[in-house]
Amino acid sequence: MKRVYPVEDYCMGCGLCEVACATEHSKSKDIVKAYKEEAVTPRNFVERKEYLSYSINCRHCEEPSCIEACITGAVDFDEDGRVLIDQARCVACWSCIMACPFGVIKRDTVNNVSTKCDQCVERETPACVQACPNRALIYEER
Amino acid sequence: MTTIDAKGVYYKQLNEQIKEAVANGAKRIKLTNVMGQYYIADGITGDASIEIEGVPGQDLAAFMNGPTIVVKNNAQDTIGNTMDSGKIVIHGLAGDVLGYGMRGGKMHILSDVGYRVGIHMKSYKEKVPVIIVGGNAGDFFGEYMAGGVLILLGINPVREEMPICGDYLGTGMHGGVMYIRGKVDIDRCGAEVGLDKLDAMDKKLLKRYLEDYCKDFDLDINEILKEEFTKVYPKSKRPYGTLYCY
Amino acid sequence: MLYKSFVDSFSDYIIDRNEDKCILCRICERQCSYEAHGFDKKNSVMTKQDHKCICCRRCEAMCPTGAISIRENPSQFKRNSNWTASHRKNIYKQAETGGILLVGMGNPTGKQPTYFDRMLLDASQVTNPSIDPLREPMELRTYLGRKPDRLEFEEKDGRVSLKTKLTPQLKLEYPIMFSAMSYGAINYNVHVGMARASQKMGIYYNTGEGGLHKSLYPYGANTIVQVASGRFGVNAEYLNVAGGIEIKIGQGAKPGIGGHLPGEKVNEEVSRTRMIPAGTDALSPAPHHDIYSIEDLRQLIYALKEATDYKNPVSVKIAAVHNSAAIASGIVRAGADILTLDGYRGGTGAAPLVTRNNVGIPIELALASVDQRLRDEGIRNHVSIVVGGGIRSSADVVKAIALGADAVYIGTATLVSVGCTLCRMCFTGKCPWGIATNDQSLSKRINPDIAEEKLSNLIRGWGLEIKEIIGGMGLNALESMRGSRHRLRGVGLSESELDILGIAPAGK
Amino acid sequence: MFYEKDISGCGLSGFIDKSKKRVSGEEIIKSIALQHDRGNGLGGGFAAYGIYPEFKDYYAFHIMYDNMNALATTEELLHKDLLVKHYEKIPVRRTLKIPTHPILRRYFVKAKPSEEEYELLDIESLDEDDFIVRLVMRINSEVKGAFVFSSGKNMGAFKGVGFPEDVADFFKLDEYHGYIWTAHNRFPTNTPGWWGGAHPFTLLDWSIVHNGEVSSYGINKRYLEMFGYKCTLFTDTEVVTYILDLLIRKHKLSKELACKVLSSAFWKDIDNMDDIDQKVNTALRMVYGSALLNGPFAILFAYKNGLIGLNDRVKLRPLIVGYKGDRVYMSSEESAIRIIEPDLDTVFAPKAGEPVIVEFEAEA
Repeated sequence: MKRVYPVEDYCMGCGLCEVACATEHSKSKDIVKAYKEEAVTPRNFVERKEYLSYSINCRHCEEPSCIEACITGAVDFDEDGRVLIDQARCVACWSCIMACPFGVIKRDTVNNVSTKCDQCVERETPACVQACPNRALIYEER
Repeated sequence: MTTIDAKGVYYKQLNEQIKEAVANGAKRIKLTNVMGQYYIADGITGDASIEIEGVPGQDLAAFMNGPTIVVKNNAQDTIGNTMDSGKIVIHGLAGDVLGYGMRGGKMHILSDVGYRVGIHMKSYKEKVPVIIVGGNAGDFFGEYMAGGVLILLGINPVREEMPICGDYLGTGMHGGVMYIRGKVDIDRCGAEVGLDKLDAMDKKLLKRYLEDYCKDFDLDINEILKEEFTKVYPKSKRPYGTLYCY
Repeated sequence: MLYKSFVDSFSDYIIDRNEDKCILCRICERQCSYEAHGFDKKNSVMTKQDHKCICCRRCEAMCPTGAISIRENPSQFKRNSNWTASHRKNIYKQAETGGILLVGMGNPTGKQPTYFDRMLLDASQVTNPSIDPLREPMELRTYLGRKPDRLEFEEKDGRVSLKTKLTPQLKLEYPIMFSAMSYGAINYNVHVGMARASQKMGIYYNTGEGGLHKSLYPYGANTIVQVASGRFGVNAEYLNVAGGIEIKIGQGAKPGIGGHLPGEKVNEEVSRTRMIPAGTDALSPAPHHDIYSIEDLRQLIYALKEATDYKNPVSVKIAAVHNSAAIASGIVRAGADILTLDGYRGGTGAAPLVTRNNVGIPIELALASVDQRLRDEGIRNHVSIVVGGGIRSSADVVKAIALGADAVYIGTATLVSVGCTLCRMCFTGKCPWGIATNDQSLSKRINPDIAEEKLSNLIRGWGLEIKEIIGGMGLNALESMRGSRHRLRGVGLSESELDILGIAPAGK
Repeated sequence: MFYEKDISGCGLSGFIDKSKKRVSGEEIIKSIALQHDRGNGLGGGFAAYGIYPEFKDYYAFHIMYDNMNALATTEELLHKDLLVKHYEKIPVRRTLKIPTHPILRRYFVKAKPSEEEYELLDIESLDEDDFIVRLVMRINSEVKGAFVFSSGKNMGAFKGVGFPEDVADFFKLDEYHGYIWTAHNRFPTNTPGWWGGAHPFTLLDWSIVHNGEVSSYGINKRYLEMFGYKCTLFTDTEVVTYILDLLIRKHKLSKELACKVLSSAFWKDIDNMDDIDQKVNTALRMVYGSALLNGPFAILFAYKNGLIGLNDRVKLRPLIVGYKGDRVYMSSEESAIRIIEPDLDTVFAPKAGEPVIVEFEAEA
């Protein structure tokens, strides 16, 4: 399965991946509106410490703790092996957030549900990968 | 011992013969009747030792990496140019611009050296080039020095009346250290250097370098150490840091 | 003036941020290595300090909503054509510091003519046909190195073979090389990009005087290693791993002076490669201290040949100065295989402004006079001429070749292709585009994979254009263009300039 | 004075008799006349070899003069430097087709360098041929109104403004007999006809007739100037002549290798050659790249021992070769051969850059 991998050596910590993610998952798909009117939450985030930085998001694990932890069955694999959250079934118990060893599941405070990377199911290349100006995110099978 | 007679041989052929001997595994090579041939032992890597009878020409041991060279007589200019490692021992005096850009190895000279010796010597980690001059040195000794050790003894000068070192000592020096036997006149030094007494560590180092030197020339180290040395050091790693504005 | 120097009180640029578009993502703030952008957490607004802006336009490029534009400060000193604003500001700076004005890159003033722009190329019509480079063979291969005046052959077993023993040559598939920019002045990632692109395109890049990082030894066959007065990173291995060696005497941007790589740029890796301790200034003296005369140059040329068993051609690089022609003749006779001329408009990481703007001559004139002088002396074959310092496009390449160059070096164009916007602050080590910096967080901005692609594309693109141009003149091999001044015409040049360039005025 | 250059299109023809049987000029006239439409009446010329058996050891100078002044100056030079065995007007036939013509003379000479010149030649290791070449260069570049048509032994160039058949008639070429003949019909496009500008171009016994235009003229010229050649005529044919002189006479390259310089192999082909050929061809391009003739050309190159036909490396101009017994014909068009020899043994068109070299069977 293809996953998004960060390349620490060339991540310059700009955060364009976050902007791209937030916009992609907004209703308007417009950057300014998404940020100013929708209060979106990016599903990936850039870790920065001194000169180190990299963008992380859901690893779409083969044996995900989040699926095991979810009390309503809202978190599950899709047919391609992606781990997705069905937000309609999410009851905001935050079990998945606590279970995730990578800390990549976030609270969507506006809608009060868990949210995380869905690999932009409808796109050929996830938005974050396409947005990275320095090829520091790679979407590939390993 | 492989002996190569250099009489009437042009440097190109002579050096080819030397390189061939080294390639064939010769560990001790003797060059006889050397008369000013350039580039002897340039770029040679390994642990061969080369003994030279006669006066070798310019750029002796340039880019050399490992071998030991013993010159039985005087030598000319630009010895040990950008030399990497190895050892050069000269039983006489030598000319200008010795050890330019030298980055490792040792050069021991029994008597005087000319102008601009030890220019831009540099050291990196375990590689510390050392030049020890038994006689006097000309101007610009250690100019632009970026690392390594220069030791000037003044004990075997050809002309007793000349000062031990010339003018502009250590101009632009920004690394390494010099030990000079006796007093140094700060007015003859570059603006970038400071003078000091040797501390315990300096003395230890100096003794170690001199022991090796004395062995090469059969000299008495105690005699040499009788006189106080002056330490010449760079005041800054960045002598020209405030030179610019933008 | 509050907390600012006098000169900083007059901002050169103004950062315009459109608040309607700003989404407070703070990318501009993170990308600005000069801290011109900031964020006021309490009030949740972006802030800016115009006087810190160097107009690199990194923030503008990175802003996802296009909210930022950088513009020149319209506020002007009282107009004075003689005492320009820059004259006044330079004096303010020097009055405050007592230092030498330092600048990066080539001269931006444009006060001297760019002769390339005043020369036009020929094309074939009817009597000799132009050649379609897309369908027909079109050859750019170039060999750099000393050539004999004539060849001798021998016949053995009914076959003719070459008897003359040729000296080593550099084989180029395009007449373009990446010029000397040292590791240290620019960072490792850019060097990796140049090394890989050179190998891929069959050309060479020049290490500059900062040594060669060990990890780049595998690209040695496409590398020209430089030996400059500082002798940084020079040893037998370095010399032997390379395809060619260049003795740097001078540089077009700063003829006659040495170089100082500031200690800030000397990090661990740079220090290892240059073989000097980290944090020290890397000082290159103005002269090579083993070259005070032409015979000394000969001595160094042959020392390098001896150290490499005569298998590498040796180039000597000089800045284009008033009597380049005579100097060039001496260099050729001293045994150089390649002569590199670097012109007045050449770039640099750092040079005193007074030198950059006032010393040297344009490359076109130097090239023309050197090529002619060597021809007059009958020794043009003995050397290849490579020119740099102001090559901006494939047209410049063709014009340089028509004037007599064998190949060109591109430096500024190389950097521009990987993102440089010519903000000319290379010497601060804070290059926002991640090029002229060794800062770990900034140099990451160059991904060598992308750099390699861009550099290769540039060479390929220029190569295609060169083929179009020479094909249009009915030539299918670059050697027929080389020195063919007959295919150049001058526009708006004086008779003496035309005479030096050896070209006719357009229309004649 | 810059690189003004004459531009022209043309037709050419030539043949050699390998047994050195001398043939009347009538045949070559017929052949070139058939290609009348390839020219425009502004230039025609011929080179003939074996026409002066009685003076075969003397350099035959064909010289044209614009005025008596040029003649006097030149003759003074000639008498000073040369032993003039015999000289005369070049015989001409008055014809309406050639209304005006320059003063035409021929001289049969040997070199007679002064003592000073002898010393100079000796210092530079030059021989009699070099002395003659220098003299020709000097006359052409220094004496205003004088121009040397040809200067080889037992050969001569006859050329002028007009159609070639008319020029032939004017020079009475039907009365000459030679074993190599070449002819040229010229179509200059931008210069007024000038007698000196017609083909063939010659130096010593090299003569060239050339169809096409050399696009690399600029660098060819500058390259030759490095070796002391003075290109004064602004024509590409002149540079071809000098390049061949340089390569074959001075640098001692074989005719085959010289042709490989003029019309070099492509790098992609060189890359696929075996080691020996790769070295040869790479070196030729590296060292003699400035002598590559780039652009369209077909040339016939005659010299004392033979005739060579060659065209450019992508074959932009036509060239046909026909064999019949001892005769080898080369021409722009097959018909121009057929008109004088309808019954050829073989006919073929050489490939791009493939030289056809025909030399006399037994060297005398």
